[in-house]
Amino acid sequence: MSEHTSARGRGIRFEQVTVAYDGTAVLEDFDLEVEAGEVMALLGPSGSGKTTALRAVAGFVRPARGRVRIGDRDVTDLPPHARDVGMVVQQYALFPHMRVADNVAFGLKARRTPRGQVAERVAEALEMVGMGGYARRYPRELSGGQQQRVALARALAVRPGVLLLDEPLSALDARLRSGMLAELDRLHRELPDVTVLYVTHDQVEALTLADRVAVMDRARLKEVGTPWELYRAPRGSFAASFVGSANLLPVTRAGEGKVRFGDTELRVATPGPGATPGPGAGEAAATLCVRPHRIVLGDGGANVLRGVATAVQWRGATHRVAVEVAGHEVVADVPESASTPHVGDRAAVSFAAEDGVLLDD
Amino acid sequence: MSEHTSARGRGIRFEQVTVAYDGTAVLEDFDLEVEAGEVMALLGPSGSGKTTALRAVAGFVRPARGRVRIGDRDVTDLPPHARDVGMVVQQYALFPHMRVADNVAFGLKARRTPRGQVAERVAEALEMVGMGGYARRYPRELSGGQQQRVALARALAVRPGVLLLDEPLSALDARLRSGMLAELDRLHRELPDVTVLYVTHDQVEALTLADRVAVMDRARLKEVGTPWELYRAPRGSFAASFVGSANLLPVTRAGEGKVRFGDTELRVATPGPGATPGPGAGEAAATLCVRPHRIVLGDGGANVLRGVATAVQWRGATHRVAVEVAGHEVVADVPESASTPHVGDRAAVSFAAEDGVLLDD
Amino acid sequence: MLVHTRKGRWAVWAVFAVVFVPLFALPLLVIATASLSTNWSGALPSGPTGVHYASATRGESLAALSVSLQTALLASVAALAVGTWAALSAASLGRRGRRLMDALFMLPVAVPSVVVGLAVLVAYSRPPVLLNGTRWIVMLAHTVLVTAFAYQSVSAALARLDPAYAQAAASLGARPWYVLWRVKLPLLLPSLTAAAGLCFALSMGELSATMMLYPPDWMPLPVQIFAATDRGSLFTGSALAVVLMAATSLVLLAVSRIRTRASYR
Amino acid sequence: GGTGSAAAGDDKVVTVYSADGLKGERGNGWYDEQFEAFERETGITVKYVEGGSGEMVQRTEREKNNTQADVLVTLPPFIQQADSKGLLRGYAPEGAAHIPESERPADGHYTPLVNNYFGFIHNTEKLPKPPETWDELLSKKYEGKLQYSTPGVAGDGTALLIKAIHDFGDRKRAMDYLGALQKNNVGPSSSTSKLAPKVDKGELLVANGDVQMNYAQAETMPHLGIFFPAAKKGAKPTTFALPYTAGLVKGGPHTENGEKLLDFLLGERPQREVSSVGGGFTVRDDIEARDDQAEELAALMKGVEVFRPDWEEVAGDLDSYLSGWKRATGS
Amino acid sequence: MTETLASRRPAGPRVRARSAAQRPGGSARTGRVWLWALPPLAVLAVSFLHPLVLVVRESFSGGTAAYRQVFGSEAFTDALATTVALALGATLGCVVIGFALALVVAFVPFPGSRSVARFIDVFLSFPSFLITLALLFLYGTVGMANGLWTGVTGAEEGPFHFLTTPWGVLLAEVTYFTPFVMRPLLAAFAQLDTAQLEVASSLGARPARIVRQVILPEAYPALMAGGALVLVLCLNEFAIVLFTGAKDVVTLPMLVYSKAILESDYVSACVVATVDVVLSVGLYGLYRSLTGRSSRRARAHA
Ligand SMILES: Nc1ncnc2c1ncn2[C@@H]1O[C@H](COP(=O)(O)OP(=O)(O)OP(=O)(O)O)[C@@H](O)[C@H]1O
Ligand SMILES: Nc1ncnc2c1ncn2[C@@H]1O[C@H](COP(=O)(O)OP(=O)(O)OP(=O)(O)O)[C@@H](O)[C@H]1O
Ligand SMILES: [Mg+2]
Ligand SMILES: [Mg+2]
Repeated sequence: MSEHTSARGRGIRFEQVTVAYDGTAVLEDFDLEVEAGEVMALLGPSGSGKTTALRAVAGFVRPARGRVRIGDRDVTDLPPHARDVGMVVQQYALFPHMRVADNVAFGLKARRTPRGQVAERVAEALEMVGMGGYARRYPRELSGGQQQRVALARALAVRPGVLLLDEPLSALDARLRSGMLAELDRLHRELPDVTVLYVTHDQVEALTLADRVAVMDRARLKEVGTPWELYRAPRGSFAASFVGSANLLPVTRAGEGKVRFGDTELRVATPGPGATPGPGAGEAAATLCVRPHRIVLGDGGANVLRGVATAVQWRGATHRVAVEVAGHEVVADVPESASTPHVGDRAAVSFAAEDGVLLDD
Repeated sequence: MSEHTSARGRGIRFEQVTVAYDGTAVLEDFDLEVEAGEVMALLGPSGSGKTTALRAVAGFVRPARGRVRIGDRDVTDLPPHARDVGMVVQQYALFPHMRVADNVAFGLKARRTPRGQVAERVAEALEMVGMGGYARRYPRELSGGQQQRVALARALAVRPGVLLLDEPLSALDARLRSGMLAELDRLHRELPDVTVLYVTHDQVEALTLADRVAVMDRARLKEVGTPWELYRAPRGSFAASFVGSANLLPVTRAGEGKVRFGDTELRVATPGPGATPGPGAGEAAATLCVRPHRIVLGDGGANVLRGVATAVQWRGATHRVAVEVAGHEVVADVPESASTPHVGDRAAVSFAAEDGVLLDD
Repeated sequence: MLVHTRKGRWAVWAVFAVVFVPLFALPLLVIATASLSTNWSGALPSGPTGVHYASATRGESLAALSVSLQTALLASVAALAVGTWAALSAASLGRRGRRLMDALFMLPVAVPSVVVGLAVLVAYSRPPVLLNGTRWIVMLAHTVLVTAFAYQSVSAALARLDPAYAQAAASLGARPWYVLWRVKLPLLLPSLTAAAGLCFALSMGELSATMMLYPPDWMPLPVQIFAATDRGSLFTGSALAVVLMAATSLVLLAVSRIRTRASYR
Repeated sequence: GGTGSAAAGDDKVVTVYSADGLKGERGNGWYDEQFEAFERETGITVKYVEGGSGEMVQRTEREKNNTQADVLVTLPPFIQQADSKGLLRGYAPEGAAHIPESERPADGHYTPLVNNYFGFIHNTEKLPKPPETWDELLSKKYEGKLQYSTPGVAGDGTALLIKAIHDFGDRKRAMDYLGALQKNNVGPSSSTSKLAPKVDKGELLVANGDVQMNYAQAETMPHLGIFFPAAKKGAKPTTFALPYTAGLVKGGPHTENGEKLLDFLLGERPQREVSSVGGGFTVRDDIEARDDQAEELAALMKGVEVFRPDWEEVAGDLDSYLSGWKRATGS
Repeated sequence: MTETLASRRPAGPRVRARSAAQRPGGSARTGRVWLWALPPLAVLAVSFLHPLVLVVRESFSGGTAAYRQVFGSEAFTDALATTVALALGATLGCVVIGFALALVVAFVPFPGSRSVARFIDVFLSFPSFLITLALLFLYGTVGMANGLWTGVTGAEEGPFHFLTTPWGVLLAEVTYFTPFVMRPLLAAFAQLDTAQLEVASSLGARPARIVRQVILPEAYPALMAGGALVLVLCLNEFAIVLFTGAKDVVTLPMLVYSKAILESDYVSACVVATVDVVLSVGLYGLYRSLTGRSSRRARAHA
């Protein structure tokens, strides 16, 4: 892996991009900067506009307003083939009449890669996604996951400066997926200049692979930050609940470092990055975010909530215990080995002061 | 939800089913019984034949050998429409010329559901997948996840006796997915006679929804059991590593309840359900399976392994710590809150005797 | 969506015009102009006039037009039905069976239409089936002549049809005919309408076989156009041709209005 | 004609198969007028089919097992051909007595209806003076500017052969001449009528035609002139009659009505209108038309020798004529 | 316009898995399938095959003498060669031009491009002899084109003299038959998965490559079917040839016509017709097997 000169250091910038279908905006005033060489994960509910954002970068859809830049070029009016992006689309869109190898070679040939190199790079890309043995198959002769891997190989083979991945691993099993994640990671280390915009609905994928995560909701960007920031100190309840699971408790502020949840007074260490303790802050309503795995059974923590266990679900490595407290369900993920209450039992859960994050909304 | 008489109590039985494409078997001597009203999850690597198994039940592919039964009928030679199955295929296959509502109504109309009921059942099914507002759209006007939900609604609307779901939630984000899982679960409680064969690559899906899990590998059935069995007491290393993550340590047996890993002697409580302590068992090679989340940092457990930390990865709720012990990487998932060693530090990990499972192979 | 730059698009359109205008637009324009001229002796026509249209919309011509429309309508519907049926059943045959069907349904266009006309006339001028002298023989011949086109279009489209749709439908409990009616045919609709239009237009313009067959009370318009031009009344013939084409385009327009959502574009 | 509506009462109809030319495309031709008058007079509707002169014979023959036509009208030699195939039956219409006997066959199987003559046309603008003899047509100035309809394909092409053979005296000389003419000839033309517009436009200088048709065409084609080349310098220009000839079809469904129609068409009034309405010449020798058209037509034919080919022989020898012509011209 | 077109998303996944096993060779099943093919076959047999058989029988009514005579004649062999050459040329022209025009209409649409496509369809209803006539007015020696030329340059004669050569026939046939290619092509284009075009383009493929490697293979069956039709139609086109009137353009159907109608030699006409049918079917078969091979390469198993 040596040459990929065209790719050097080109970030992506959305400037007030609005995309509309039949008058309804499915991407609205979208502002986002992905820095050169960065891996940005795009998270958001189904239909929130993630694919649309990618399509705007690839040039498949023209924004009604706003500009898209790649590096220092304004590409808004550029045709897709001049943008030097590689994309894996959600439905793969493999060329049905070409064998796997030809599918992967397509982009290379389109870019006039010397003939000698094509075969080698095709083999390399297929090997990377574990599809080396399927080069002579037609797409319709592959399973869903195999097709997806070919689509990924096809985009990787051209080593574009910008890689747009729309749920590229959604059809793969956990093991293969983590293998592929490792491959992508390795690739990114080898080609640190490649900028990656990555749509996923898998938390672990987003958290482990991405440098930063952008959370979208209903055509708009909600929050951007490093995985750590979003996970530990989200600003809004949407991002909080979308990145990882979260208990969002409606509380009222009760003075510096204190909130009230039902009858219980809770201590919180961080007032939340953007919390504005304005004049009426003393009694203002707020939301407290506590991650389920930060909640332990029993009353050992700083903040103790008491209620009735309403559900216990075994999830492999953990049990998820739901406890109803003051009319709200508080969920705790406890290690599988911990002993869990029975449904209907009275139960206490607790969490440390620094694990409660006060949100803006 | 009242009538679904045709559906009463019909299980699925694969009897030595072999399916071959161009001479290579992609499903081989497949023997599996899904009981009436049971939810069976099909797990397996990409290309292992899961979709093919479903297609054999639906009647899209004819086995070269073997029989498929639904209830007490041999359906091997029956056309798809006579089988009373509902299927969500991996690629959705929504009818592009029909609006969402018509797509969902298709099966109902095909089965001559009284006109009055159709609209109601369509609305109900769409509501269930959260697509109530999209009834008048065409499939191409939907996002990937929305399309998938319509496909699911289409299959659910007919309330077939047998439901075949091929990765029905793969395009959905975690939150929506767990909502849909809950819906599926509720549906199954309401229609307890529906037999479900469910392909997924999501562990949590498999473990929480399924009554039993079948693990496939390379066209063959590897292991069947309840999620708990497969998770806690897998027989083979394939199933062990496929259902949940697993440390598979090569060990030699060192007498009753003891094995040797490198220089260390480890205690194991269960000899593994099928372990045959035969004559040479005293020195035989075996594999020990330990789940990462059952391993704790430090030397507090019964079995202590010492080595050097090689990687620490933050995964949201947990840290994954890899420690190299006797040339093997041992992975531990420790709570996020635990303090983790630095890479390169010496580290000890330990696990309880009952958390080590000796495998057959 | 293929050419993204404005300049490129204009270039493509220019090339399109260069091919399109002399090859298609001008000939039609000439006919249209001729239909409005009194004579055309030099490079350009002279004497704009509407008298040719007056005679072209006379009772007899209108009757001929209506004959043509009825014939074409019936022939294209029949051809579409037979051709589609044949193509559908051919698709479920093996490779060799399909080849055979292809060849058989191709035959009518492989026979010079003069011969088709004569052969049909010979075959149906003798008992037990006496069709000569009736309008049915014209419709029969037209159907024979255009069925091949319906068959071809539909079977080409079938080859591209994704089997996943039919499978999904079947798994929802739809019987084969229901799948056919609600899934396959709608998905084929773009091709079906294309085929119907093709058949209709062809039948509207058919002359060689019709000449041999048409009964006195069933004279299609092309025969009349031929009769007019054959005696040198080029301009009246042109006017009749314009009427013929106008009627055809109207029908084609209507057919193309059969919107189908099966097309992605 | 083509009506598109259901046929009138079954026994009050007569079906005519005819070579094209006598029906006006604006409903003002000779047939149009006469058929209307006939229906007024007898209450019998005429159902009419037209086509090429050979085609109509072919069609009548193909329908032999379920004959539709009552009257067949076509040109020689096709009417003779039809007769020799046994498609016609004898009938002497009322007016037939006034037709010169030489124009009628002994068995009375057919009768001429409307007379017409073979002729040539030239572009009066670019070639104000038509060539007088056949030989002039060999001149270089006609290269690519001359065309005649193909013998064997178009009836008029065959007629040209007949005139050439007559003028040159024997077949060989005629064929040699046509062989020499080939270098000026543009090529075959299936239909004579297509040649007139070409001549009018100046695309061609000279082509063949027939008097009745060209006369009618001259209305819209101002540069059209009719002429008859002579055998050699000084000789009289020649032509011959190509009459529309009618016969009763054997086994026709309404033969009686057919007889009535023939009687009517050979009647005095219709025959008088042949020139004024049809642009042709009456076949009856007892009628002299006096309208403008008739005078103009008569002026055209003035000084032209009209010969009479032996149609029986032509019909029999047509094949050898054609192969001779093909050999001579390399077509 | 382009935006909205580009933005439509394909709804259809393209699962093309189809197994050999899906069409089991069980004889009962095959029988049933043939049963379904029966009605259209019966219609064809009654309406067409039966008359055709009569023609073939007629051609043998005098034994093979008529055949020997026809094959012996130079006119026939010349006509044969001309027919084949013209048909091949016109087919090539129609396929190339039809494909190019359809591409523009479907993928580089301009306001009114749909109506242009429909406009071309109108040629189907054109009695084909009128095209020859129109071309005469346009490109005849004193037609518009030459008239303009001489008017502008003052030259004696214009440059266009091809009308009475085979090229004139070719031009007329291309004009007349191109819609036969365009119609099925436009239908096929309409169903092309847009996502494939998008992906190809983002992989760096320029329009030419996309056309060649993505669109063409997908539209190939339709294109080839259209081509096959045109080939056979050209082999049997008669009116255009008849009305062009060129020295060296005599084709088999014309021979049939003149034999049957004018020479009243029905037996020879049937012989030529039979030969023509055999030729058409043969060429068609050859064409299909040539194009079929590459189409199978393009879309194996489809
Ligand atoms: N039409 C075909 N021709 C040849 N091989 C095929 C065909 N369809 C599937 N296969 C092969 O059969 C195997 C099993 O395919 P299947 O679709 O059942 O896998 P799967 O378990 O569903 O995988 P995934 O999780 O990737 O969807 C794969 O290796 C695939 O390549
Ligand atoms: N062609 C179209 N016409 C109308 N609406 C459309 C069209 N394509 C997409 N949409 C709508 O735009 C919104 C955003 O779509 P998009 O594909 O970007 O979502 P997404 O975030 O990728 O969702 P998913 O995770 O489900 O793939 C959706 O609500 C969808 O219904
Ligand atoms: Mg999406
Ligand atoms: Mg699958």
